[in-house]
Amino acid sequence: MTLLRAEGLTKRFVSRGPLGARAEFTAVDQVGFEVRLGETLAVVGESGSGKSTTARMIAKLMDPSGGTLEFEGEDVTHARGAALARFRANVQVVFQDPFSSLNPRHTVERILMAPLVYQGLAPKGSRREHAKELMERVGLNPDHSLRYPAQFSGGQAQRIGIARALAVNPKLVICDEAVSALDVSVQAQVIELLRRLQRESGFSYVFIAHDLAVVRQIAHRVAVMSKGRIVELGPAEQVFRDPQDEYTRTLLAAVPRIDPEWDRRRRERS
Amino acid sequence: MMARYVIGRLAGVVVILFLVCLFTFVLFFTLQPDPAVMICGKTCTPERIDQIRDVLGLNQPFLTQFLGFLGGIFAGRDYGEGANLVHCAAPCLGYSFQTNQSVMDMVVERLPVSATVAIGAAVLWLLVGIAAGLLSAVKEGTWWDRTAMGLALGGSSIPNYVLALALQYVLVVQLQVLPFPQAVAFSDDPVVWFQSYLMPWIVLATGYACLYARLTRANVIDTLAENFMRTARSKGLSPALTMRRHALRPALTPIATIFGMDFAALLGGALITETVFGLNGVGKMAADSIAKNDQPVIMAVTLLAAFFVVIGNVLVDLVYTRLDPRVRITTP
Amino acid sequence: MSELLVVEDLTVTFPTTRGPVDVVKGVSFTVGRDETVGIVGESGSGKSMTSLAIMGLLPKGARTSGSIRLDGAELLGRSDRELRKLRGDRMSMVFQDPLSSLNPYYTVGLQIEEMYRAHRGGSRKAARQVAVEALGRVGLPEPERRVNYYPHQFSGGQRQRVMIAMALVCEPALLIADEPTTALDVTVQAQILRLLAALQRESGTGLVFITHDLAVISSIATRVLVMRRGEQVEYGTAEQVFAEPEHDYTRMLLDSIPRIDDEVVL
Amino acid sequence: MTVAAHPEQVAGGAPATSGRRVLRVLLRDRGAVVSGAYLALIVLMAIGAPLISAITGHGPNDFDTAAVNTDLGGVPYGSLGGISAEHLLGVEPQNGRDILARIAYGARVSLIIAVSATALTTLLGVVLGMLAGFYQGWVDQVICRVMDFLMAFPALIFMIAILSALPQGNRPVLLVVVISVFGWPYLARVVRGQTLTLVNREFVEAARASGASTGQLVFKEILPNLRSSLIVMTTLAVPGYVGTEAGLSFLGVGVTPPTPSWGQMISSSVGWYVVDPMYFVIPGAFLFLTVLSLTVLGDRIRAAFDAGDAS
Amino acid sequence: GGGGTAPGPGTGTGAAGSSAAPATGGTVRVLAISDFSHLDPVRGFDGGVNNFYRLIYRGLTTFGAGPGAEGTKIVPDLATDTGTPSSDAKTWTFTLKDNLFFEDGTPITSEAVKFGFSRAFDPEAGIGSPYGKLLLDAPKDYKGPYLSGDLDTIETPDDKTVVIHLKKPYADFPSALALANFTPFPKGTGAGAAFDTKPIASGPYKVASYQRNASLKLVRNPQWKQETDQVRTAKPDAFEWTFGLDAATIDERLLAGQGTDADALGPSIQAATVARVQTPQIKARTLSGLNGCTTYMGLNTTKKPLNDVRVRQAINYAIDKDTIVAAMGGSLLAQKGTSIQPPTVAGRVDYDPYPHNVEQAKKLLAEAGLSGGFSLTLDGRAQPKMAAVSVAVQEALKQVGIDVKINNIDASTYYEVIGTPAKQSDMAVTGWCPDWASGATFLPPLFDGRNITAKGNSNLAQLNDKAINAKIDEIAAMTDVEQANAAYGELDKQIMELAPVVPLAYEKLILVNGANIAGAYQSNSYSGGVDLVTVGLAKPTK
Ligand SMILES: Nc1ncnc2c1ncn2[C@@H]1O[C@H](COP(=O)(O)OP(=O)(O)OP(=O)(O)O)[C@@H](O)[C@H]1O
Ligand SMILES: Nc1ncnc2c1ncn2[C@@H]1O[C@H](COP(=O)(O)OP(=O)(O)OP(=O)(O)O)[C@@H](O)[C@H]1O
Ligand SMILES: [Mg+2]
Ligand SMILES: [Mg+2]
Ligand code: NI
Repeated sequence: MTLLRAEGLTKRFVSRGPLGARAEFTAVDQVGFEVRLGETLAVVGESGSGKSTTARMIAKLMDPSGGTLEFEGEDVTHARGAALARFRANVQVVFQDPFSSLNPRHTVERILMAPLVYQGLAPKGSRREHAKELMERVGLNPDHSLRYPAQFSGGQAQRIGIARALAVNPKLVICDEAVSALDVSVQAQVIELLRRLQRESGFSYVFIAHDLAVVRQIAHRVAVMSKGRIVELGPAEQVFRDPQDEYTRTLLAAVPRIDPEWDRRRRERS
Repeated sequence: MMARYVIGRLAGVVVILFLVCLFTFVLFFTLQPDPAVMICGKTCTPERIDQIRDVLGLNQPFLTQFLGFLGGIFAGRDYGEGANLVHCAAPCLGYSFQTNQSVMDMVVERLPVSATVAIGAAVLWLLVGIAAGLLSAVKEGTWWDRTAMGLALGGSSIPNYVLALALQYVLVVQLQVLPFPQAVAFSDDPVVWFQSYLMPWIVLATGYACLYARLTRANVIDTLAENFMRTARSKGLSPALTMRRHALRPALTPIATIFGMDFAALLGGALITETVFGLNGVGKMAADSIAKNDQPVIMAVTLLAAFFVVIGNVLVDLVYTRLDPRVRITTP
Repeated sequence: MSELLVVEDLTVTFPTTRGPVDVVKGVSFTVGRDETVGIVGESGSGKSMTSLAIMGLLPKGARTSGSIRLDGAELLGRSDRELRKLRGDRMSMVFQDPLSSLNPYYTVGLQIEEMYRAHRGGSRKAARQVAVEALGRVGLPEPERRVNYYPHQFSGGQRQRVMIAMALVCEPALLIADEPTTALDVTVQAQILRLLAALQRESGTGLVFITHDLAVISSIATRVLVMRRGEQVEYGTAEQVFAEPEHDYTRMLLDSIPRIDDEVVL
Repeated sequence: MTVAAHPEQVAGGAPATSGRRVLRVLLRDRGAVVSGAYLALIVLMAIGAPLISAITGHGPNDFDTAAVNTDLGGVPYGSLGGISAEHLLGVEPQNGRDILARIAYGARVSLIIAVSATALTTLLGVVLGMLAGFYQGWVDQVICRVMDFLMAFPALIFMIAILSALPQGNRPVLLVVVISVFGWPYLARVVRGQTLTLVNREFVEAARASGASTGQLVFKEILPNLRSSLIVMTTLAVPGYVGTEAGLSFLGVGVTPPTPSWGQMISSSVGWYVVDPMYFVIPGAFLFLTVLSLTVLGDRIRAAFDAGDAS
Repeated sequence: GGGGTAPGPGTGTGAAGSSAAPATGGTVRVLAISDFSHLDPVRGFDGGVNNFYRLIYRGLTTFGAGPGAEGTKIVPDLATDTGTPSSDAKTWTFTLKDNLFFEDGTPITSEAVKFGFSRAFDPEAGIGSPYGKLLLDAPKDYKGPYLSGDLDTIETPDDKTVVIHLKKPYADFPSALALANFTPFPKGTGAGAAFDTKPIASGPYKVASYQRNASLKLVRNPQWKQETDQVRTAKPDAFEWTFGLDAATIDERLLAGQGTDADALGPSIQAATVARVQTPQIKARTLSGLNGCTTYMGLNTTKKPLNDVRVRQAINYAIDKDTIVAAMGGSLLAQKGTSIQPPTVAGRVDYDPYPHNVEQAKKLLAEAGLSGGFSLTLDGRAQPKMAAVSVAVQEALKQVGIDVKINNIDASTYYEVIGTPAKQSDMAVTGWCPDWASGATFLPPLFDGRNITAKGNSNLAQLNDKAINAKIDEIAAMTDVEQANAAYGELDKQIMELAPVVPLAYEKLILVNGANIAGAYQSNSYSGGVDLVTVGLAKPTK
């Protein structure tokens, strides 16, 4: 079943040159895809190719310059009021810049509870416990629930963002570089968490990432973006095994690998 | 888009000024604190009051008076009849009930004084306020910070009037480092001119400087905690540049807002300071006209002050979009 | 290989309501000229704090002990004034969170220029030219136009590249890069790594490279420092650390690397 | 559902609820305690004014011509403005009214007016300013034009005109209302400006994605970030409004004499600054200390909340 | 001719400042709070401006120059004597002196007198003293020379003779003529507001420069001849006013007396400054005396229970005048009020009908059946001194169980409110100054029941007592001014028996003059201000 469908999404930015010259820039150009219930759609691609912009549009944080957006079969392109609230309850976002997306004046506890409070969920009493539980889930020390964002490391802040998105049992989580600042072991934990939630509660993900290895692990389908367009979209296996587009192929070729010789030696030692 | 925005705002200014006129007129018309009685003084008879009202045009219906006033501004108007007829050219604000002077002339004569007071004080309070606030923020928690901020609080608790008199007593009477302020033009004697305006500047600037110092401090402290300040320091910029460019700019946005409002309001006259120091500015004119119920002058002062404040606000909004690139102009 | 940077027994302490907490505990390592030292480790293990300590930019209230020597001169305990001359010129840093680390009130052009001019002087125009070139070098399309953009007009990866361009503009002797390529796709990442390598070759820049991407480390670092909970758990040449890790944590880390070639079961 | 052991091992028990924790922090802070005590004292003084009068035997309006020298324009006898065992804080020149009694009674009027006017302007200024900055578009237009309109009036002139037209009624309430109506746009414009900057911040977007309603975005996400300016502007508004009340009272539209208020005391003292400086110093000091205490306490409360887990 | 009786207690204490006689030359400076209302004498009308008018204008008669009663005496000015009345005092004939010229060289003729007098009828200009229109006979719809032409009821048989016809007999006409309303001007001049900025002088000085609300400079008028003038000595070469100064600042400058402030005069100092003038050096240059006005509280006799004479008397007894004096700045700035007329008025009888007596007041209230107390509203002016007086009244009446509510009114609308019977409350505090020192301009305006008007009313008590009205008419008909003045003294007593007002205080002035000022004394005709026509500098610098 299709959870979310985007069609012809376009975003143009207007900027001004030094002489007041008006310049238009199409950041996202006629992008269309769908996300099915319980699946992970990974979006990979060039830096600056419009991934975050697309994510913002499908999260309804930015109005598209063109195109339509459907959620659970309902057109939400111009949703307002109750329809928008319903959409928000089901779609959560993890932002690319961890610190900027956390209110510097709120404690972690408050940040984590914000979605619950805003959506009027859960009784007040259990919220604090809930916050601590969320922190534990993403590998943070729950004793730090009264700290402010500035007192955390980059990776910790990113995990706060993830925990926040998971606070309300959404149907769709849009993860914009959600695990990029995590070391591999924590990353593995978080990815495992996401996958378990998908298995158990049927979460869907739009997973934007650069780390193709991670994408490989988590994605059902992969969309490859370049210069504002989707150049390739298909099942993960197929895209990784048999890339059709030139850009995809370049991308896959550029993935850095650890010297296999070192790997082998280590394996032997242990 | 910018041009359209500005034009739209200016149209708004006209509407607001019109409303201010109307409201003021209605207020004084309905309140009926009869200026004729004031002029008539003692041994006054009802006939004489009536006669004075007639001369001043107060016996006419509201609309006639209001339209006459508006007409005067845009097209000029005639007063009196026969040999007494005078034409008041546009923009005509009428004649003072008390002194018969053309209100426009009065305003034109006094505005430079108020502007001098306002500009001098503004320079002073911006320099002192922002510098003190910045220094306090950088030295947060030190004795300097505590002393400066304590002084700033104290300074804003002292009424201007007290400060003015005390300053005059100390500097002029006791220490004799300054003369009593005199009405001297800059071209006549720059030194005396400066000495005469120094105290008004200081008095007027004190309250604002205190507010600005505290605001600057609070905002700079907030900004210093931002990550981009760390970046600025990592670049090895001079502390002056780091502070001026990176810390002050975000802190200045609220200050720019209130500065626009404060300064514009001051052009409409600093009532108390001008009175204490005998400066013949718009503020003193306002005080006198209120005390004497001189309606044409009150109208003029109101309009003048309104004009500056509204224009000031437009400028503030324009500056704002410049100060923070993330803020986009919203067209009306 | 003469030593550019020597860090000895570095400890960083934060006061908290529950008493002081050491977030970096006795870390030691050296960086030679045109050498790359990779720092990897757990999230929150003190990597960023270590680099901030070197730059002398720790948050207010943090205390340090140990020794940090750049070109043989002790940095700890030096006045901000003296450090200022070194920062940006002799040592530069790429910060982890680019959006909040760039001043939203100014164009990126100005932010690069001012750094260049603070150390090299020259006219605004010349500095502008340098900025455009720097942006071009890190692979930003249309640098002439983008130089007038404000930070919020860039994508995450582009901002990261702006940060790198800025750090490199004075060709520092020591570059500390705190997760500089996390938001970059692999092709751009490769371009940046090549750029850094070239710089190292040309001006002998010493590089401290913090990342989670062990593959990247393995390809560029000569020595690797592994951190966990503020402690240094392993320090050695890349080959040694990757091929013969001493510590369980390092092994665990290496074992959990996701591999693109692995079979995945979803 | 626990994923992993805590990567960090910063020890410590469970944190207390923030309210109690803040209180504990405050109680350990000397500045906060002293300020709090002073404010409590003032409030007690205001409430217990009749008691003070009863104890000292001087009502706020009792003339004591024996305490002043009417041959010298009414200067109080004795040094320091007539401070004596009889009149603990001295007497007013001319009529010899007891300053202590007037300070105590004056605290009622001044504090009620200044504090409630501050509260009301802050409320109006913050709510309307944030809405304007947040919505932009026509909401902004409407609010901004109303602000322009209100600010365009030379406030004092119009307060006089309006107050003299209004029925006598309950003066303090009228004063508060009129002062606030003319006062809020000043704050609102600052708030609006800062809100304009903050709406575009990413954390606001994040909150929006979390499903925050407009009100929640505005008041829960943006408002805390305006705190610094707000604290400064509101604490400094208090002495400002004490002054405004005094000015209006002097122009005959404020509280009617003989009701004492600090502002009136200060403004009637100005002429006496050389002959009887204590007449100004005493009410001035009370006002200054009140504002200082409010500021210090405000600062410390904020610091205590901010301290979070670390200090 | 008119004249005055002995000065009351505390009147002008003689010359102060330098004991030397004023020398010729120099500039006398005057520090002033506000500008003159008008330079045109038919427009302006108040103590301060009249004193100044005498420097630039001359009339047929004027007040004498000297301290005490000398200053209220009527003496000839342009005329050779104080006029010759017809037997019914309805027609007055004056002869002009020789050698009189306006500043532009035009001779001052009977035509100029007629023209100047007729200007009072101009609807726009004639807003000053009302005496021209009240006294001079004129056609009913006469609207001044600019609109209606010559005023033919004033005869000018030749250049030197003026015959003036009055509406009704008026024995005190020479006194009225001393007011600036009756200033001659060259025929045809002064239309519009011309004289308000550049008047034509007939006195010893003329206007050299005038900046509204800022400064006014007078220099000698060469056309004025000392030998034609017995009153003005005109010693200084120039006068210079600085307007718009703050009262406290003026006090400070006068006390400091730095630089040119040594040549300065100023208004009365404030109560707060009084204690500082007690040093011998400053005291030596201080003048203190009455300003010739009475501060009183009107009791609205149309309101209950003030319509009961016993209540009004009780209030008179209850008020503690000492506290009133204290409120007005102490004994140096005010004196207890007893009778309605102040001590400077000719024919006034010094008596105290209602000495402070709380018991007596309570007794009277009990008789009126009001021992249980009641409340009254007092209209008070929102101005520090007046507010203090209101509070003092409130405190005093509290002692006898009267609860006074103060209705604080903005100074700019105060007179409108209390002068409108429909808006007036139970009581109001205000003051009255006579136009010249006689009961004629004091008691009738305040107590003639037929003068009560719906607007601009000055009979605050709204007293309309047949006996008093009759008495007023009787005195007005007297042709002997001294006899009339004495009769006003008795009328004062008669009115106070009805207690329609409470005389609170007689206001005093304390003038601190610059150290170089010589020949200064307070003029009882000009509200106790320093007589400008005789003052000068001891050592003129230039
Ligand atoms: N102001 C502070 N007060 C208290 N603790 C802090 C503060 N800032 C950082 N920390 C703690 O210091 C530890 C080290 O942080 P640091 O930023 O160096 O981690 P990191 O290794 O860079 O992690 P990441 O890879 O997630 O960026 C973290 O546990 C963090 O919570
Ligand atoms: N506010 C803006 N004004 C102008 N251009 C913008 C704005 N925001 C984004 N862009 C441009 O849109 C393009 C797409 O940006 P976007 O953030 O979507 O890229 P991305 O795919 O997320 O890249 P990355 O992987 O580097 O984060 C970029 O070239 C960027 O410069
Ligand atoms: Mg992105
Ligand atoms: Mg880090
Ligand atoms: Ni008078």
